[in-house]
Amino acid sequence: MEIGLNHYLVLSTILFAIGLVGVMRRKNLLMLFFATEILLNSVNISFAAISHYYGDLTGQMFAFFVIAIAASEVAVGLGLLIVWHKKHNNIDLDNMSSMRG
Amino acid sequence: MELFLYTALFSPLVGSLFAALFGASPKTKIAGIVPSALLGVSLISSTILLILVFTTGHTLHVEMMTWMATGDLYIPFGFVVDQVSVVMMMVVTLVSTVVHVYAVGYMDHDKGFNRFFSYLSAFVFSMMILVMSDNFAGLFIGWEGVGLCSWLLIGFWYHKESASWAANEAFIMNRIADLGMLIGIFLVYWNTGTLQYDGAFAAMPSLDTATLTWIGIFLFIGAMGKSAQFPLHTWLADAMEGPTPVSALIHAATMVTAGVYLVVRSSPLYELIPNVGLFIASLGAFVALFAASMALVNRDMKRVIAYSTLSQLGYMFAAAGLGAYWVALFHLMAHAFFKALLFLGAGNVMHAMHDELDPFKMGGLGKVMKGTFVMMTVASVALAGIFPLAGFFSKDLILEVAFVNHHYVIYAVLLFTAALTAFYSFRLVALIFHGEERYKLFGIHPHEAYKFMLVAMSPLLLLAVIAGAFKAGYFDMVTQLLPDTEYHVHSAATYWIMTIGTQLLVGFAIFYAYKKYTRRDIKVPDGTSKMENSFAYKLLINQYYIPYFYEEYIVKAYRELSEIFWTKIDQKIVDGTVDGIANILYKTGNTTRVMQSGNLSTMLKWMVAGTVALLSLAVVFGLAARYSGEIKSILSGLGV
Amino acid sequence: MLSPINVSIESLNLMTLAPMLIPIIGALLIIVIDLFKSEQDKTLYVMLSLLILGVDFVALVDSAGLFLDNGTITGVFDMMLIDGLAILSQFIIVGASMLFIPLALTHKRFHEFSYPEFFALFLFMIAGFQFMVATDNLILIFVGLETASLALYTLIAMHNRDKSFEAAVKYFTMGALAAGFFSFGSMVFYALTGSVEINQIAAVLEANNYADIGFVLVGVVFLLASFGFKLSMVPFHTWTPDVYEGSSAALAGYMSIVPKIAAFIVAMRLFEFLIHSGVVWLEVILYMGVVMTMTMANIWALVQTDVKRMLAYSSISHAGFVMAAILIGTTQSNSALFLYWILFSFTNLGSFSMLWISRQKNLPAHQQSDHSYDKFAGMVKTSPVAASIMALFMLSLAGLPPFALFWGKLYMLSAAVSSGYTVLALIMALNSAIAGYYYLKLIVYMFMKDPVVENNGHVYSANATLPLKTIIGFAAIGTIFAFIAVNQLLEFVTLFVYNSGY
Amino acid sequence: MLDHILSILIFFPALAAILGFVVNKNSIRSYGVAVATVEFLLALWLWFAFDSNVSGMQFMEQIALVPAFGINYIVGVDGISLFIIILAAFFTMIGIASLGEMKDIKNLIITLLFLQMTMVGVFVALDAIVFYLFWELSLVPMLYIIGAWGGPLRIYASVKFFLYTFTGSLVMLVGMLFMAYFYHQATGDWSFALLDWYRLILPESFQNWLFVAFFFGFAIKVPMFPFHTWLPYAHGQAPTIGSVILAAILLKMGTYAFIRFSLPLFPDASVYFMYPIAVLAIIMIIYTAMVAYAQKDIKQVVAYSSVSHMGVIILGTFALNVEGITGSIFLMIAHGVVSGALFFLVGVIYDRRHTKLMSEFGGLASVMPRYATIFGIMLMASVGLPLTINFVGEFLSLLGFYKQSHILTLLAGTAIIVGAIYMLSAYKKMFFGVVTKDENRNLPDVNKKELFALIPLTVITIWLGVYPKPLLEPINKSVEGIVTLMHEKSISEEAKLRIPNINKDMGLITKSSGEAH
Amino acid sequence: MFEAIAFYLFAFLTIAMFYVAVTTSQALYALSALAAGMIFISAFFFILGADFLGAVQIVVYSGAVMALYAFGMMFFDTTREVKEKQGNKAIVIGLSSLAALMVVVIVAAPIVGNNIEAIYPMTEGVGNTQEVGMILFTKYLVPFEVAAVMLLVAMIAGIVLAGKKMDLSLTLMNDTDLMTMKEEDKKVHP
Repeated sequence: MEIGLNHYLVLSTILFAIGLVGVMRRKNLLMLFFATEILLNSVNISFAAISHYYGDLTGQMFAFFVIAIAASEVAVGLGLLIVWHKKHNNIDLDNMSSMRG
Repeated sequence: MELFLYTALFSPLVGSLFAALFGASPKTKIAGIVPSALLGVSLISSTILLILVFTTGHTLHVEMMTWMATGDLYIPFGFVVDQVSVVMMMVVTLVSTVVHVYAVGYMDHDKGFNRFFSYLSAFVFSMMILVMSDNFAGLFIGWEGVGLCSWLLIGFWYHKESASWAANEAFIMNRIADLGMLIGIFLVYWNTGTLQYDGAFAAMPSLDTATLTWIGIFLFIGAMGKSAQFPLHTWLADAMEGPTPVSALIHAATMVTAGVYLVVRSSPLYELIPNVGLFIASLGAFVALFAASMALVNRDMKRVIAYSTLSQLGYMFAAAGLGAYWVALFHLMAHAFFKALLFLGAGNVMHAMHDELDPFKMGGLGKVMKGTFVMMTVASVALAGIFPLAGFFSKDLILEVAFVNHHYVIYAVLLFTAALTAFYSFRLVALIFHGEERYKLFGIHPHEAYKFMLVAMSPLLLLAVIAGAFKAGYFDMVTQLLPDTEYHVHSAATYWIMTIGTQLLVGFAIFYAYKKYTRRDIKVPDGTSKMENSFAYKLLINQYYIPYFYEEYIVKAYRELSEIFWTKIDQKIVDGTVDGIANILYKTGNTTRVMQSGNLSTMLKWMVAGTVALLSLAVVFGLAARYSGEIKSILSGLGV
Repeated sequence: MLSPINVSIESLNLMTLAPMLIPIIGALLIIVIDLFKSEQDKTLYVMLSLLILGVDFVALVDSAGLFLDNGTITGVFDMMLIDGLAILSQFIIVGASMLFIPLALTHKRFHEFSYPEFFALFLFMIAGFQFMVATDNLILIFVGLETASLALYTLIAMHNRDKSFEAAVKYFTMGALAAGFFSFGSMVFYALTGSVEINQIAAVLEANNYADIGFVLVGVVFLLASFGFKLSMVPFHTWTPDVYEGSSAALAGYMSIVPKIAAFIVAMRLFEFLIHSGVVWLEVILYMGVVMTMTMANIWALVQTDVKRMLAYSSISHAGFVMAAILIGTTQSNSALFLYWILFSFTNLGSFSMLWISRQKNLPAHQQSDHSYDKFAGMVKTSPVAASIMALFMLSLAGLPPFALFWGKLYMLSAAVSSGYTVLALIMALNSAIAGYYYLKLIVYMFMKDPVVENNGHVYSANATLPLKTIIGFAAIGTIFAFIAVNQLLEFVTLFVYNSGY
Repeated sequence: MLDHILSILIFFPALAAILGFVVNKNSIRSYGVAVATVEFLLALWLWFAFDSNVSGMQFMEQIALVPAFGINYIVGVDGISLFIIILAAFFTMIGIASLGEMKDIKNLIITLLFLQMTMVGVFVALDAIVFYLFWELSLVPMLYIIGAWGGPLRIYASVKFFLYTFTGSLVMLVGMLFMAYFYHQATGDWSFALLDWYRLILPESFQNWLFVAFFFGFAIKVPMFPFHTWLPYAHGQAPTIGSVILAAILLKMGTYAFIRFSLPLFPDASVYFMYPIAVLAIIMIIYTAMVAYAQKDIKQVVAYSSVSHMGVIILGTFALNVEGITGSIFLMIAHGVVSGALFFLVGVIYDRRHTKLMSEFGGLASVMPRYATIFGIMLMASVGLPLTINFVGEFLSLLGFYKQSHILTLLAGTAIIVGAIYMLSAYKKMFFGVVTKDENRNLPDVNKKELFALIPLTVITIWLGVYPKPLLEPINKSVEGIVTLMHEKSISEEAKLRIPNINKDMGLITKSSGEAH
Repeated sequence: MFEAIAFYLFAFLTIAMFYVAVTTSQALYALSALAAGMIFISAFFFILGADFLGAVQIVVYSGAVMALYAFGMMFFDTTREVKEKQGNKAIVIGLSSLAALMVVVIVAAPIVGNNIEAIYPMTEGVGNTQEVGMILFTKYLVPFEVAAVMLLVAMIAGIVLAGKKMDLSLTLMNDTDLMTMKEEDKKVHP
């Protein structure tokens, strides 16, 4: 049973879907950010796999930059959470709906 | 000669404007005298023109200026003085001069004295335009102008609800007819290419009969309105709300005869379509009888005379319809004199009786108002057609016309109507001037009118008596323009039998009326007598329920329909749709804005949902693309 | 063994990097200044930023000259792609930034402007956007986009009040999800074509004759979702009103212009070749998206009670309107996009600046939000000139001739009509009519209602300073006399778009 | 100066309005009157210099605006537009002069001057976009006038007025762009110039669609049934001056545009849609007249009467022959004068009593005889009495349309009946009868300022009713040009038949080189 | 065969870990699961021969990112159980599985156009890190530098947001407070 590109793509998709579940059901912002990390990571698997099967390095490059981006997002995201937490002492997004309509 | 033409035409206008200057100021005699004098000038000019036309046979045709010119349409302000119009001019100026002078006295105590003369002279001006115009559009100007003045004068005492109502009724009803006239004019223009009488009539023989018939019908519809023919007759009786001189001038002598004038003027057209002529004649005969029947029982002096006017208009139409245009015009002229006289006399009575109109409340007035009594009696005799007064020559001629043309039904109807005419005329005279002095019961002290009013009426009296004498000269003159058919009963015996028979019939009717209404036991009817409860009486006193029908089924329906149009259709449906669209948009916004709950989780869900929606569309499309061959075969298998 | 790669400096075309490097250097300069001497007044940084952007602008003019002479320039291992779209959009980005940065010179003191980091981040953000538009490599697009976005989130939060934090967090979180979508979409295209460069993707797909259409569509869906987020297309728009409301009016105005033009350029590069290759699905989806975005945003804007929020929805609607250009995909429509956006930036600059100068620090009791309609009731009585100018901007936004936006609308509608999108043109026209209502609502409040609370009009210029007024005057003149410049603009834009092959 | 007279006519009031901001509040009225008078004199000068023997455009000016897209500032005047321009200048003048005491009068006068710019602009524009520009721009001052000085529902009314018209004209804009696109297809150049478009012969199906697109814009402006419901609100709520200008000039934009755009551009479509439009016009005439009869507010009566009269104008326009079109143009002017005067008159009584409900009046004829007289004259003009200005237009319009359809003209002719019904009953309610309300007993009659507006209108009403030639002649000349153009351009058999061949070489038509494919 | 076993094993493990990460209510569990998942992903990278990527993954995620999150968790005091109000679960699950299903349906099919030529082919016998380095500093030099800028931005952002600068809001202070604050500042820093 040869593991082909499609296997990786399917895996990647499943992980992506799990990430989506997390994004949608999490109310705790910190844990919501976990889910966004899952999204990005799941795509990385595919990039690496495609790169491998095509014998092309571009995919790895992409994955590399995705990792960099994910790291930066964490920094900014945490910064925002800290500011919010300082003022409100919680990081639940349900408390965050002063603007609506 | 043009000078006389313009003088005749414009001096009433000058008079009107002169009086209008004093419109808002308190009553000044001069506002009455100057217009009257100017009308005198107009009368003199007309007379000069008449003499000119009569003696030389020349006609006068001037074009003052262009009115409208566009495309192929060219309408000037053109005036023509020919044998027909000069007769009308004479009638108009003469009667109006008399009425003006009379009104100086009659309106003496009225606040709106100045205004009155302004309107009255304006009317004469419009009437002069109507009769003198050389084209249909000019005729229409006068046509509408007299309508306007009639509106102003009927509603002269505008504080009276009934007067302003009657004014509006008259105007609107005339407008209905005017639409017909307008359509007739359009037809004339598009078929003959011109609205000038001479050009249009010259082109008509080459048109097909159907077109001509339509033209004839539409023009006659116009005439029906102005001359108050059935079914547009109701306004005339109501128009009696106006001051009596107005009734005399407008609603007896001149304006209402405009319809007859139109038919006479359009004789070249109606010559070509005898079927329409027959219809006109039949309608005329019907109206003659119809109106006379309503006059029999009416208890309003002025209305009785109005119905009699209506009846006489029927006679004129009967004559015109049968092709006897000169006869119609002759009766028009004669009728103008004696009917105006009758009305003015009635005005005197009204004054004497402090605006009381019910003849049953009068009686015996002959003793205190000798002059008026004489004049009204003469006028009634003339109306009844007793030899040798004017009515005999004109009205009996119409009977002859009907007889000679073998329209025996029309003849019979007209003959019967003649009897009725005599009866109701003398019913009136008897009730007013003879018998018990019932007015005393109401504490009224009647008095004779001003002398000069009686003097002013005297020309009419004279003409009512002698107008028949002009017949020969008149005939010679107008037949240069109108068909000169002579109407003689072939055998002399028949002629004498007819004439004398008619005279006897009329005489009997007069006698019967006198006998019935000079009795001592005449009471003011109180609705209890047997006659008053009979069906026929009720039918007649209610004018065959026609006004009731109009009010109930047309006026009310129109009002209610208008209300429905406004509140239901315009506001609810038309505007409601517009506002509805706006409201739907706004409500959609209000209901869907909950999508923007402000909750981050919801927002994320929306984003994912959007993506999934796009994905599902993509999958459907992708699958369809991939399996397009299979799908096609399945679909074809299903017979799609 | 890997052989060393020999490249000549000339072949790298390092000049292509100049416009992006200038703001980066400027940002570093600001940080360095702060390092050595802190507590400087904001005017220093504003002017410095303005100067740097000015230099950047000149560099762009230079690139434009090169482009006109030589056609599309690629550089640095074909990573940079300087074509007409890149130049035009950079003109808009830098130009709009120059117009917006003086808005920091407010009368009142606001948190963000007291820190030089704000200006540094601002310049970094501009560089990020510039990278994003000046390449067709998805990696660089992604990195540039994230650089700009991360800076932008921070700029929003730096306003330092609850609503701005909330706005930043919302924007950030959704942005993170969109980033996930972007990478997934890119991955799909990479899987299909083995390339992450748009022109090569196009070439390979063309060669395959779109054999894996389903696969392509999955990629399109994810990229569409990601750019739909940036361009705030319904239903990815939900962040827009909240973020605009949470940020300062100045920044909100900025956000309605600059990030969107960057996203438009990428969308144009990405989607137009697909549409031209006959991917009907995309056409249908874009059609629906355009119509939904215009209509729904308009409908929601109708029911707003806050002017800034209304303007947020209105800019969603405008973005939808302009999105039609990508759907139509002709030279005329792409030119119309630029023309529209240039004119739109003037008008929106003006309207948001008007809100900005009326910004109070503390809300009076009768006022629900910073810029509620009630605040502007009866404005004409106390500040007629300001009211007239505000009305002018509203009329321009509504597309009333001869004000700026009318010409953009005109040309855009014409583009739609000329390409057979008649129904779309009608829908666009009718949407303009719906939009008329909420713009009018503000005019009605200003001109026809009585003030809720009697005031002396100070509230409408509470935050005004001379530079702000100058900017507004500039915007107003630009809005009124746009018709003089339209011809030159149109010719200029068409030249660049046409020469880029779009 | 004559070379640029049209631009001066357009921009002089606008410039004056801007300078007006500087003028002191107490002197603004004199300033406004002075400016409007100068404008009116300029308009008269234009008339004086106008050559009635030329059917085409005169005093043309052209400035490139967006040449890359074929948009140019082109203005010109012919017999069709000349008198509406004069009328606009005239009404602005007497409108400002007769203004009563109002709040914020400075703003009002400045707004009126801006409005004047847009009004003149619409009627002289010969480029579709410039036309559209002024067309849309005219909404703004009117919006402000209604919204700021109007009655209790003023905001609803003004917004409705604005949005309704705006919506329609956007559809029209799409049509214009289509037209330009066709021109582009045919010739390779972009052009929005009307005279260029005149040379284009379009296939019938395109004509029909474009006609419909333009129709939306124009019909809402006219306003035609069923798009008329903004009008009663706008009139009902607007201040007197607003109603006057709206009725006298702004509504004419729609009918003018029909003649300027729809007929010559789409002759076949005009023939194709003649019957449906005529039916709409007849509904307008009868239905709105009946609605007018049901009104309780005198201003609403006049407002609905406007719609009714506009129906006759539309009918005349779609007579497609010289008589009808000339009549409809004349009726535009006539209706402008008469309905303008009627709105003035309603304003007079409103100023005194602050109510417009007819039930509040009654017997005014004895209290205010001069007022009643002028009202009476205008009433008679409104019902189309001969020798008043309205009759000439109505007569010619109906006469013209009679050529096309007998039955429909007969139905439309009921205008003269239904018009009389609502007008007379309104007059009766207000002026006849006895004075029942105490407030009415001592109402002052019209004052000098009001007479300044009313006397000239009365004079015009009668003068042009008796002697319409000075207007009819130039109008006729230009209309002949248009009808000739239409006849030559039309392609369908029916259109050739319906549109008469005047067969006069107008020297206007140069057979087009670019026919649309 | 080895590859298959490894793939399925790690696939199962990653899915399980990430599942735990998004479903558990214990923040600590979630964090640990996430970290574990990240490490398992790096295993794929190694399987696929992307050694450099694998190393970066472990360093950046399991090292930097996790440390940052752990710090954050402590700061937010979310070590205890996190209570989350759950809305409609069906929507969440439904949307996600639908999305997964759709993509899988298409992705599972083989890619038709398999004639793809590598643009930057891997060189036999050269270490992955070297290859990556080669490309990173030629073709991807610009993105690399931009990424550096991005990290700088993130750093500045983190410092600004989390630091003391945001403690006092100048936006919310009224003018008098601002004046007094200035005075005090002058006193502190004369």
